[in-house]
Amino acid sequence: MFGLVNSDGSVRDRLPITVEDMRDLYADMVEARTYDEKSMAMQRQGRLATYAPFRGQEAAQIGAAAALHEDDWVVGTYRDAALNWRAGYPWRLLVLGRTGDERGGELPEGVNVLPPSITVGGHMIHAGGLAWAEKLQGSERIALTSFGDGATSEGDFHEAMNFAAVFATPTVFLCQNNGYAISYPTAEQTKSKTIAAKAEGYGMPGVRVDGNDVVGVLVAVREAADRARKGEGPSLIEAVTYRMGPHTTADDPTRYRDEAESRDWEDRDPLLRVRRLLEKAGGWTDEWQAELEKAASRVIEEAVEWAEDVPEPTFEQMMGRVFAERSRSPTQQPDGAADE
Amino acid sequence: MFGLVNSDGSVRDRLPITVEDMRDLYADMVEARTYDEKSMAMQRQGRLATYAPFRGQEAAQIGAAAALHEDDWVVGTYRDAALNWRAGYPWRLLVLGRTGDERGGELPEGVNVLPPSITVGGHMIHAGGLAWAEKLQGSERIALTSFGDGATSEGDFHEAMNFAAVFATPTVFLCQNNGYAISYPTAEQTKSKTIAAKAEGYGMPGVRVDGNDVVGVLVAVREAADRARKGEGPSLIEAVTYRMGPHTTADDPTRYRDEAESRDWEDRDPLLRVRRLLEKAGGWTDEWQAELEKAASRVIEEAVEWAEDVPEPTFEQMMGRVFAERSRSPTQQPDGAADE
Amino acid sequence: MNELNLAQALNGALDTALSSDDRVVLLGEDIGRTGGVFRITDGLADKYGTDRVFDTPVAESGIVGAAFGMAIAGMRPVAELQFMGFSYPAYDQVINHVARIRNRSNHRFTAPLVIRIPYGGGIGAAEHHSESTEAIYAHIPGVKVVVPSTPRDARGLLLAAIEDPDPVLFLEPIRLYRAIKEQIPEIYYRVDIGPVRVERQGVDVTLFGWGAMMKETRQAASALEEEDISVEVIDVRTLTPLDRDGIVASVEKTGRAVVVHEAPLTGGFGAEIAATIQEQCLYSLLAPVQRVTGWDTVFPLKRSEGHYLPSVDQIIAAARRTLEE
Amino acid sequence: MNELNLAQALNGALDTALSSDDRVVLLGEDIGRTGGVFRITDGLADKYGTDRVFDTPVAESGIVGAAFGMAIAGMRPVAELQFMGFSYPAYDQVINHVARIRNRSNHRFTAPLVIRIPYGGGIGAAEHHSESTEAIYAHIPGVKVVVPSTPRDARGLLLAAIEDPDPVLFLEPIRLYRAIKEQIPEIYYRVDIGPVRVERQGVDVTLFGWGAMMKETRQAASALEEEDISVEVIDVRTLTPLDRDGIVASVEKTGRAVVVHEAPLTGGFGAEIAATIQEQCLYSLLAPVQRVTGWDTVFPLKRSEGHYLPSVDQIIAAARRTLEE
Ligand SMILES: Cc1ncc(C[n+]2csc(CCOP(=O)(O)OP(=O)(O)O)c2C)c(N)n1
Ligand SMILES: Cc1ncc(C[n+]2csc(CCOP(=O)(O)OP(=O)(O)O)c2C)c(N)n1
Ligand SMILES: [Mg+2]
Ligand SMILES: [Mg+2]
Repeated sequence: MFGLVNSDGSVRDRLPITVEDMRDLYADMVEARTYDEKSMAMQRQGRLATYAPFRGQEAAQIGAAAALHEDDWVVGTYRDAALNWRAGYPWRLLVLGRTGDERGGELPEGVNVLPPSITVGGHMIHAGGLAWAEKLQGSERIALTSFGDGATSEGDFHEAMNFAAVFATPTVFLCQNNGYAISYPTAEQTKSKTIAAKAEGYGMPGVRVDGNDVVGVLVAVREAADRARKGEGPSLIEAVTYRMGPHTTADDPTRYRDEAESRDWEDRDPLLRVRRLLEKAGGWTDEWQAELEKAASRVIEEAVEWAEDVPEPTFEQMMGRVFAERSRSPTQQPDGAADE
Repeated sequence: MFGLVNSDGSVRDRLPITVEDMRDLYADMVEARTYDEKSMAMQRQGRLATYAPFRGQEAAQIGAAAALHEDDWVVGTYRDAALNWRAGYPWRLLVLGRTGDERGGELPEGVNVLPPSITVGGHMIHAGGLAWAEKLQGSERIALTSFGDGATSEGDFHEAMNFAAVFATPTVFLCQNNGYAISYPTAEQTKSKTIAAKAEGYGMPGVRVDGNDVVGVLVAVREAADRARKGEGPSLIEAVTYRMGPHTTADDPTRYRDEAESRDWEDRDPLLRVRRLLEKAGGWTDEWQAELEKAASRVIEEAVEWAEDVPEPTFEQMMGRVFAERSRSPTQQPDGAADE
Repeated sequence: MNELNLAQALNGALDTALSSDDRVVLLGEDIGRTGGVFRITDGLADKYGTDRVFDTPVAESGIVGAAFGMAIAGMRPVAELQFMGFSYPAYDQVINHVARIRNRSNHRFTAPLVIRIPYGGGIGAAEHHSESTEAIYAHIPGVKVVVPSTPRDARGLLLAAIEDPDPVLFLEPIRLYRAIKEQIPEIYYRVDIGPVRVERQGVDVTLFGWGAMMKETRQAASALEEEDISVEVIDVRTLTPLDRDGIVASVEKTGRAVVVHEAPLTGGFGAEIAATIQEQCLYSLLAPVQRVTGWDTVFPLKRSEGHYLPSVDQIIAAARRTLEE
Repeated sequence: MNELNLAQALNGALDTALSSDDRVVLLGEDIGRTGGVFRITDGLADKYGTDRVFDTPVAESGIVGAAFGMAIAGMRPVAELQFMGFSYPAYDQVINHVARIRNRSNHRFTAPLVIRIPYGGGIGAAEHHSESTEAIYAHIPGVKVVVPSTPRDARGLLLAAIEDPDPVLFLEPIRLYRAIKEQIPEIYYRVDIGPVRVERQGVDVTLFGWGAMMKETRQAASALEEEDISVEVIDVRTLTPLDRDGIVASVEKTGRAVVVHEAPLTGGFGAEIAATIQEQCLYSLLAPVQRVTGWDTVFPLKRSEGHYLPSVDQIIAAARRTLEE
């Protein structure tokens, strides 16, 4: 398994990035975790609809996004808030979406991130189509799609991989193998030795990377992105990580996994690892940590405030986004409720 | 690529079957080709609906069926008449089906062949389910599913392979790679080096066999069937062959392939190969060939006569096979046509 | 007798089916270890073992296609799809294979399987978790579509579905899973697939509903009765085969009808019922059949659910409209 | 002007679209080298190159999902699915993504793509090659469903569909591809998506149809006119958004209506039209709206097609029934 930084913060190989860049990545991971924790708390207070935490997967998501260009396409899932944010999706819109408001999906112009996919499978194909269009239109843009280990069992994974390979579209397939699809362990999901090994069947490169090593992920995704941009086609990256929290706020992981296993992964926490590395390099202090946390809290609080201030959605808004033109007026619904 | 008999009838290795058995296989292949030719002719006369010829694929189909037990499940496609017949599907019902009559799908009790699947993809999953049920019920029965190179691009191929592997169902996946999916060549269908290589991604064995070598196919399928029966799970076999005719009677292959290519495959004709082998072994004569052809013609003629004698299907028959009980009477359709 | 809610009644029915028929197996995503996202299969993997109750990979076409194969080979699989919004990858299996093998083989092979699908909105869930697309299933010849709205019906209809020689789509109203309790016999009993259930008799107007919308429909009926309007309430229960006779008989009596569903209006199953009524008893109709339905838009997220779902007031208003004319 | 059949008109429309808009690309199984199983894309790969006209792997979800991505990224893909019976593996893409991205992103991302689907029976084809399941698509908010029945409409509607800012399912009646010729302007013209087309004016009864069944509908109208019955014939053309006003206006005039489609009765789109008519003009209705449809069974193979497809006589009989009452 590819990787550059070990759990204890020691380094396997010369790192291709500076300590300053490491600090930036770390700051991003702290900000993402702050959002994650805040969201869990808000959901418990009834302020958000069901929430799917990404705790433990920050390295995979921040590392991947950091490897992309600003205008690349990103097509991820309900668990990819950190990835999406780092690729340009404002926190305030992510929060708004989670309160149960479609306006959270209205990305700013120039941010080429699709609103999170809730179905697992279908969205991977979209990344192939987006990348294909960019290639045909002669742009440099590529598309990255993120999905879980469970999603690799859907037929759409197969069709997405095959299409991308056949048309040599500039697509990066990033699987965050976090050990579970809700309650179902990866070891049962497939009898393939690894998920990366599935790439072979499509004639594309497959790489297995330590998904809790932000630098390892960054490097792996950058290589895949470079290949894509050079016209060498798609790649599959399996980032091996762990979902430290429940599947969603509605889930109870004690029904299907050992506390011991989860505890085991705590030492492999992706934030801890960077912190240890930075400590060794003299790039981390208690004060800085406190500063980061405070700054992150403020940013997230602001996003939450903004989102919670958005006026209640109206009936007209609900009806007004089916088509470009509002082609069916509510009065065509003969129950008379249009008067509401 | 695995194989035992070369195009010129020479043998690569000691054959695991007797000359007598070879002669039987040859006789079956002649009978199948007679059916195929007769069907093409009948379709041109308007006596059959569209027909999909299997010319060139007799070795793959007869070899595979010969490796099965009488009561194993077989789940194939519109192009698998030879496979289905050898597995127990009477010619007369195959002909009846091709005239456009659902009663052609009413297999005799004890024959565990499903009526041919017209959609490509979905049926492979069924073979997994059938095999799984047999395993759960403690039977020795296995299921073989046959499909084309094109079908391997469907999401259902992936789901079928994965399910079979995960539940270690006794299933044999037989891909007849005949070079084309209608007009689309296999080389474009996937960037995988081979179709057999796709097995790896599911943690199951994949074998590539010369699909025009009936003994090679027989041996490969028998090994896979043995594994399955022993509880060792599914396998994928890629039988490399060639569709010598058009996709169907509605297709014009000159639009997409070279005459030269087709001519090239004529020398690799699976029947010719066995004949050459038998000639060398003293097991073939002109008279015997004439006898075989005559016998086959008679058998097929009889099947055709039988099928064409089946009375026109009635309205009641059409309505009577939706459910076990005829739960919706035609008079419930308010257009009054029930009086017809 | 046991006082059970709809979820418990379903769990009990599956338990009964597993214990009384060896051919019954359950399969679906997360139905084993966790007992399903709605806990409908809770405890059954422990009780019957992982050779009867299977967690599967995340692959809906695979689940239905595998269940289909198992059914042909003599078993009685009960598959769960996690939410109706995730049922579509299996749509091809349902319409092209499950619904057709009897026809394709002229009765030689059959597919007696049940596909359980939690459906409907009202719980503030994420996108795709609130679907009510029964109409796209009720248009398929060869599958039966059943929707219980009470614990008692839930048990009886599910046992009937598992026994049925043909495939049954069993739609479970999510927001009723834990909404009402009812005394339920512990014995093995069936509720016939087909007939509507006249839940309340009346002579002025008939309200037709099914599944989760029965709650609002009942409330509307009670409110109308307080104004001395005599309301007949019919739980359609089985969408296909549709009990046209039962529907028509009621409207011939009342002369007025309101059909309630939460799916969008256009092409919803309410259209079939309204079309049938006008076909078969136009001259008894005192007013147009009213449809009270969801809007022709994507089922919205939490904050807009109130705009979308048909309300008790809308049903009352529709009933009044039929009475005014 | 050019005398063209429906297939040629579609080929011409695609040609025009490819030449007038660089963003237009075509993709689908066998559409390049062979020009599609119905030759609708004949010659276009040669003319525009394999960077505009793509043969794809056999994977319908892949085709629609890729077209969807391309549309979001600014192109105007026109996907072909080979037969309606093979469209279901892409149903999830259509209902869960294509129809929803505008809603999900509050107009920020849109999917202006066209999915062309040959549909309908009558050519004695194999199983799954005769489907007419428009109802399952017309129930999806967020996609438009268009069905031409004449060469002139085919060209104009297809060009309008390709220009449309929203996804359009474009259903092509297989048995009309080469059935009729019509003079067609070679210029770029659009036929609006939405309005029904009143094909023949009359005052006694309205016949509603679309797609392939328009042929029998027209024949029935001619036969009825010979008996001095004045028949209005309406080609619905666009199933969603449905032109309810156009439908109602006609029935308010004639007081009698027959809806014709070849899909099974139960849950077919005819139900929506019948339901709408009784809702909006019950008091103008002189007789129940009649539905002349396929039967509630699997579309049969060649030898039974005659039992299944609605006939001219059935349409005439239904119209007579409305006149007798
Ligand atoms: C098509 C589809 N089927 C089922 C679901 C229900 N579901 C939601 S999350 C999930 C597990 C996905 O696991 P994985 O892909 O590993 O992603 P993770 O949640 O671990 O990030 C399932 C089955 C879904 N969202 N979409
Ligand atoms: C789901 C589905 N999509 C499309 C088709 C149309 N179709 C019929 S045969 C065929 C090609 C299949 O090629 P392959 O799997 O290689 O089988 P072969 O015909 O070569 O035996 C296609 C695309 C179909 N039958 N089913
Ligand atoms: Mg996972
Ligand atoms: Mg092939």
